[in-house]
Amino acid sequence: MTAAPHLTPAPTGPARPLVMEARGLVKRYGHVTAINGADFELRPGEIMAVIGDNGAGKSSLIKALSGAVVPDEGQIFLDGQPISIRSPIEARRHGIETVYQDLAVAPAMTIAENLFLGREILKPGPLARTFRILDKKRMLEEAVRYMQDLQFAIKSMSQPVETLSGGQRQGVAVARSAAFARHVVIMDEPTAALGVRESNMVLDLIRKVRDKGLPVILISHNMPHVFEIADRVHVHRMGRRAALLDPRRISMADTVSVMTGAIKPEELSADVLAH
Amino acid sequence: MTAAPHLTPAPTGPARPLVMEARGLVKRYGHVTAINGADFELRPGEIMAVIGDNGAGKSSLIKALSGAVVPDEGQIFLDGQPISIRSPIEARRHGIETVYQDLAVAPAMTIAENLFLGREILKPGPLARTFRILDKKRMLEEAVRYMQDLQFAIKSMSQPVETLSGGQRQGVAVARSAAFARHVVIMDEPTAALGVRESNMVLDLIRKVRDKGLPVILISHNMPHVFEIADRVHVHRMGRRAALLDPRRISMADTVSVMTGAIKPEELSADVLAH
Amino acid sequence: MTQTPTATPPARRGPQLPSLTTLGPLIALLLACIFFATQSDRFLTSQTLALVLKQISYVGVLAIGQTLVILTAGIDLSCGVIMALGGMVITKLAAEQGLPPVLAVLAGLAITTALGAVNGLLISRLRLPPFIATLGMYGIVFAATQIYSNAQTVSNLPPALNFLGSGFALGSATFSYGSVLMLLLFGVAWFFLTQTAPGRHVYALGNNPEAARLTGILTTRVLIGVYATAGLLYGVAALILVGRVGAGDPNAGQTENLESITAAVLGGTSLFGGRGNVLGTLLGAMIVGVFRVGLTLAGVNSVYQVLVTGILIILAVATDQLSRRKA
Amino acid sequence: MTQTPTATPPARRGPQLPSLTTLGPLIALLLACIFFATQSDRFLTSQTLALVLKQISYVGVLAIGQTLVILTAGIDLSCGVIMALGGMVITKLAAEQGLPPVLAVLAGLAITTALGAVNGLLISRLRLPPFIATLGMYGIVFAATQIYSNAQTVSNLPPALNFLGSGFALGSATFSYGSVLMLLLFGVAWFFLTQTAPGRHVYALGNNPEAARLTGILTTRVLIGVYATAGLLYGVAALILVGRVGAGDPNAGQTENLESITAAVLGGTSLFGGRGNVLGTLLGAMIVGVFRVGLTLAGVNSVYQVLVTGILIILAVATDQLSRRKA
Amino acid sequence: ALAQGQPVIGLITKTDTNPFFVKMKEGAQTEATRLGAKLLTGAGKADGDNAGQVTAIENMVAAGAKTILITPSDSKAIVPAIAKARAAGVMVIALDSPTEPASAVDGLFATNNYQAGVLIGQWAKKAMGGKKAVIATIDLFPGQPVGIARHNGFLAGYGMSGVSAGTAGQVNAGVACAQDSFGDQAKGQTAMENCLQKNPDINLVYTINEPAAAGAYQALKAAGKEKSVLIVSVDGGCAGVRNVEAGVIGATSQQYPLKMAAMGVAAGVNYAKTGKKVSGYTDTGVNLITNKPESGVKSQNGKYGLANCWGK
Ligand SMILES: Nc1ncnc2c1ncn2[C@@H]1O[C@H](COP(=O)(O)OP(=O)(O)OP(=O)(O)O)[C@@H](O)[C@H]1O
Ligand SMILES: Nc1ncnc2c1ncn2[C@@H]1O[C@H](COP(=O)(O)OP(=O)(O)OP(=O)(O)O)[C@@H](O)[C@H]1O
Ligand SMILES: [Mg+2]
Ligand SMILES: [Mg+2]
Repeated sequence: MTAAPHLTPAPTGPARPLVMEARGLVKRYGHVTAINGADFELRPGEIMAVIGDNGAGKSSLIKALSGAVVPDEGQIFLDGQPISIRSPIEARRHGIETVYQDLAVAPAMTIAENLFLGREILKPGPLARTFRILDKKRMLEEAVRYMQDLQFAIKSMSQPVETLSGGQRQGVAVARSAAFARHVVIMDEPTAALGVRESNMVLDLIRKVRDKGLPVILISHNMPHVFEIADRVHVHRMGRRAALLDPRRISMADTVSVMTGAIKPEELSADVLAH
Repeated sequence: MTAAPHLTPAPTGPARPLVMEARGLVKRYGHVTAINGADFELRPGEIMAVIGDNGAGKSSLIKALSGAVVPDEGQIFLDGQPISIRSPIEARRHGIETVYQDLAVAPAMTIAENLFLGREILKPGPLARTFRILDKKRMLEEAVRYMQDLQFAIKSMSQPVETLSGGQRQGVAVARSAAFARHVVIMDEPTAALGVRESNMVLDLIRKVRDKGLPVILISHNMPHVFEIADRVHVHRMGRRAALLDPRRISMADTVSVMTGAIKPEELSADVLAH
Repeated sequence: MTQTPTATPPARRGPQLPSLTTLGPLIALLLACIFFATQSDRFLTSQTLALVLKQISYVGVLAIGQTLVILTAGIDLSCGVIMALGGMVITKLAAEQGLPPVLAVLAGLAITTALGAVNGLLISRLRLPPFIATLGMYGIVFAATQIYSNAQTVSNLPPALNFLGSGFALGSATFSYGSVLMLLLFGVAWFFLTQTAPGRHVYALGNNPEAARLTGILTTRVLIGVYATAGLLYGVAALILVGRVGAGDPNAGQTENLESITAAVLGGTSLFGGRGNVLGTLLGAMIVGVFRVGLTLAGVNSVYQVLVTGILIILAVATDQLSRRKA
Repeated sequence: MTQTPTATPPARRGPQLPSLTTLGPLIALLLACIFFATQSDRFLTSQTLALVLKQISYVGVLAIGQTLVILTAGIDLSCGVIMALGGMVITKLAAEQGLPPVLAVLAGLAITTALGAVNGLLISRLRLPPFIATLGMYGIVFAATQIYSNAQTVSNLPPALNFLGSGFALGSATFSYGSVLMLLLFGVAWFFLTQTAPGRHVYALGNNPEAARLTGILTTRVLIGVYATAGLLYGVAALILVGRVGAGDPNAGQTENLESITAAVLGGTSLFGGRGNVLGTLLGAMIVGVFRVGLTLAGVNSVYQVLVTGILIILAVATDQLSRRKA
Repeated sequence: ALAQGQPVIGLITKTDTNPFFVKMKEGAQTEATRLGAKLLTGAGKADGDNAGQVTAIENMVAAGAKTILITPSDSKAIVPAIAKARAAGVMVIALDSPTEPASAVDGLFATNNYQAGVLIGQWAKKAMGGKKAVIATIDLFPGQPVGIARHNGFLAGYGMSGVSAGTAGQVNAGVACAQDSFGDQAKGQTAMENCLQKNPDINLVYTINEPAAAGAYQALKAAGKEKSVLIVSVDGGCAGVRNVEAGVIGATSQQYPLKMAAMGVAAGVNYAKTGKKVSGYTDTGVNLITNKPESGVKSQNGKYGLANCWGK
């Protein structure tokens, strides 16, 4: 087991309070137990990568954290307070924004509309506020700005999302979450369908979000991305957390071995574990 | 421009006939021109990677090659013969199997049913053939075999596909195409949602298909995968082929530069081009 | 560093395994039966069962066709009037033109099948929304029936045409051959939909038409086949209706489109296609039939029957939904 | 190494940009007008326009509500009978209980809105399929109307209630205030659906309910709001109907559910939700109205009117589809 | 296309489907052809569709009809629309059933549905002799005025107390089982089956029309009770009268749609030629048709019925 030299002090220490924590989450679907007593933690300003085999339960875990699914058991804490997130709206009230793996876009609606779905920009003035009249012009302008930040070459923001390519569609979902988060950003495989350049832009975006002080949960199967950007790595296996690793101290190969079960977490030397 | 040393003779030479060729394909959607005079060629037994930015028109190109979309202009040749593939059924009759980026699965149907959709295993006997009675038992067994080959840990093949994780769903689509191809296999980002282990299994699968003598068209954003497996690399840019590269002679960084337009194809030295 | 975890009460929401789709309607049917049994001591008898089966026989057969159509994400508003036209063709040819009953029946079935196929063509080739295509067809076939029959009922049928209206005694109840035929057709439809390749293609087409097309299913052919088969079934329903009524009735079938859709949806078939079960449709048709007989036996006044049926339909499906959430 | 490429003929198939959704219905409407103008020289007059607008006024308003509902991937079978009950409440209170017309109208609107909200509750909270919830409601409200009115028409209305039936002359034609109100409501609905946040949420909900939920749209609230607003519109339709007929009619509204759905679907709204346009619904309603007036002016016998209307509906939408494929 | 100068007469029936109205249209067409008039026809979509009839009136006025014949679906609700048509100089004649008030139209050529019910009620009372009647009524559809008039007329004729021509709503007191049939044979059969299951002792069946009667008979036959149960009906269509002859129906009240229509068309042509309108009520009559006459109830036999029946 090779450990990378300890280059910098860990940016987060055990003394700092956790932004988000989950304990003993369980979610069953009929016979399938998608989350099987999972724990999770997230420190302020960190990028926490969640990795694991297909079907390990990563998406289920973050769905529980973002209110998309209500766990059968377990408890979630936000800033140390126990909370129950029983719907996506509640998660949004807490400032949690999520990119879902299946994107959650309305295909017949335009890119601009999808970007601002549920948080439309309204025209100024009391009348416009009362009737919630859209400021379509500003929404279009902002949409152009967001998508240009990610360097997507999309002709028109008033194109329906269903006419976009797979990667462009993912770009829309990513731009949306980054634009509106106030507390935590959760991204479920945000670069899966993206090209090399676009992926790099999204990684940059994630760094920028972190630099604003918001912690990011990043699910990814792309190990180079994970090792490039993550502060800590949560390895998910069979519905629960198998290990919490420090990517600066463990090699990619070992990480994959833990993920696939070739190395048991107990066999790891303590210094590659994150704390 | 660094070129990798020429290790082995190119497995395919210009003398061998092309399995598939396309010339001057055009497909317009309203103002958007998704395919803009694209050429394409595929030699027997080769793995041809197609790479390009998001929205470059890769998926549109392979949709035209697989009959999912009928191009507005241009001509397609199969084994040197001009053909017109006006529907997916015709493509299938020609032995072309495709994994589409958006997977094309029926979510409410089971994994086994999706694997065999359109080519169900029927019970033996003339009566069963006439009424096309399904051999559900055999279909289940075969499904288990296919999915185990890919090392997916899926409990039951009679689970509806909508209950699968994103990666598991992609696994179903990949297994389907590999199992039934007789002439050409086309895969549009088959590993996008897959984990490390599962991706490797799919790459193995692609090699096995190639070793059976079938050529494979692989669209991927994952450069390491492309460089690991491809015989030639078709770089797609703005709706057409920008260059045809030899991955054994060109570096990954240069390839990405060509893809993003940082290097013009004309600027490339002739020896990194594939022929 | 962390608080003591307190367990949240188990909450059951979000997507569930769509298992046991016929369980809900079954529970609703049983509850309805129990309810009516307390309202009338004449309810829990084999006669009631025979009566319900007899009364739903032709709507039941229509509902089989309707279920096939709905599974493809379609809808058929023309089913009832196609049945009516089929009935008129059969009875007029047999009773007025003096054709042998078998030939008259074949002619009737041929016409209803052809009309179904036209629906299928309009929907698959011209890509009309099924609602519009079959609504247009409703008007055309309805008017054609009136014109063809001059709005006159045909009676004095040859005895052969009454066969499906007759039946056999089982205990104290007489089960009609028409209801037996209906049950048989439900069995065949179930077998077709679950055990054969074309049956699964119907589901795939309704579940994800684009995926069905891309996997090489001949979607046009499946659609035309489904609508033509539905047309054939409407012809059989016409035959059952003729046998039951003993006459050719040009005014039949005007409300049966809604009734057959109701049976399918009550039975758990989704109007968005690709999800459902033809046995659920049988249960759905039986629920409506049981309501009708039960409310009459309970002596409920006709306006109040409409009222109570409305309430019961809502309750039945609400039970279904709640039982699913528990499952 | 390669053959000379021969160009394939341009083929236009596969998914297209869903633009100009109202163009198709518009073309169909124009074609119908041209056709009828050749059939009767009385057709192309402002009177005909006034007549068509007057005749579609209440169904048009129902169809606005129906369009809202269909955009959420729902369907409302109870719209017509809710309108009938609203009309009875208004006329009975005003003409028999002697309430001031304004109060009677408010009471009627309150009841129809409440019934709409109940639909919304059943669909969003109990998760009943809209077809079932509103079918049950149909029975309940229909029976309630009969019981409440004792099946008696209310006439001798206070003049204020006839206001929407009266109108103003413009050239040689008299346009009713009811049709002006309808046009106004179409405008408001268009503004709501395209220019306000809640309007876009209606589309999002119908287009991808799960995405709407995940982006934090209060789907339950939107659904209840849509059905309640639809209920309010049914109340307004009742008011227009009362003004037009000059009486409270307990048997009104029994076929208007199909008519309002037809207007929406003819106008290009998808029954699967999330796609459509309320101005298309206006065109759809006008197409039906033009057929009816035009066929009468052309002297077509009533049974043949049904036949021809069926054919024309199919032709209208087929034109629409073909024009889209060309586009 | 309409020829110039030809009198245009509109006929609006309740529906297109009821054979009664289909015959009425035929009668009108024959007379119109004979007198050289142009006949426009229209109908509601279903029984009770008042709005559809209002629309038809407007369209016929727009099409230039100078006389409109209408069988009102709703006797009161149609009145304002008729008033508008009359204000535009159109003569409006009600056929089959009156408007309320009767003065809303220029004239009425009609039969009395309540009276038709009374006749079969009286006859049934006599025909039952001293036997205690257990009555099932196979009705039209909730809230239909014709259905209510015939039903209540039957009960009044049978001697039920508290029922009169002015009674609002359908009276079900003293009825063992009341079911709706929509005037449809299949639904009539279903209704009768359910009534028999509810009360097997039913021995007198009133039906809204003869198709419903045929359906009821079918159900009774299946139960082996066709001999012991008496069916009475209303309409007097040829099929119905033949069923009277065959003993399926005990008695039926015959009405005369052809006559009404022909009289209406003639009046319309006359109005177009002379400008003279009709006025008042012309009863086109009701006759009880039975082959088992009872004393004290005036009736005609099946031969008369067949000679005067409508349909075929
Ligand atoms: N709605 C559901 N019904 C039934 N089973 C489900 C449902 N959702 C998820 N599962 C099951 O739960 C398990 C975990 O799924 P999940 O989507 O969380 O995996 P994942 O780690 O995100 O995988 P991937 O990397 O492929 O996205 C899978 O086996 C899946 O089949
Ligand atoms: N049905 C359609 N209607 C309109 N535009 C379309 C349609 N399909 C594709 N396009 C446009 O064509 C372009 C190419 O799309 P395509 O899906 O081929 O890209 P791609 O190279 O596969 O991208 P990705 O890597 O993101 O999958 C995009 O700009 C897209 O918006
Ligand atoms: Mg996942
Ligand atoms: Mg693509």
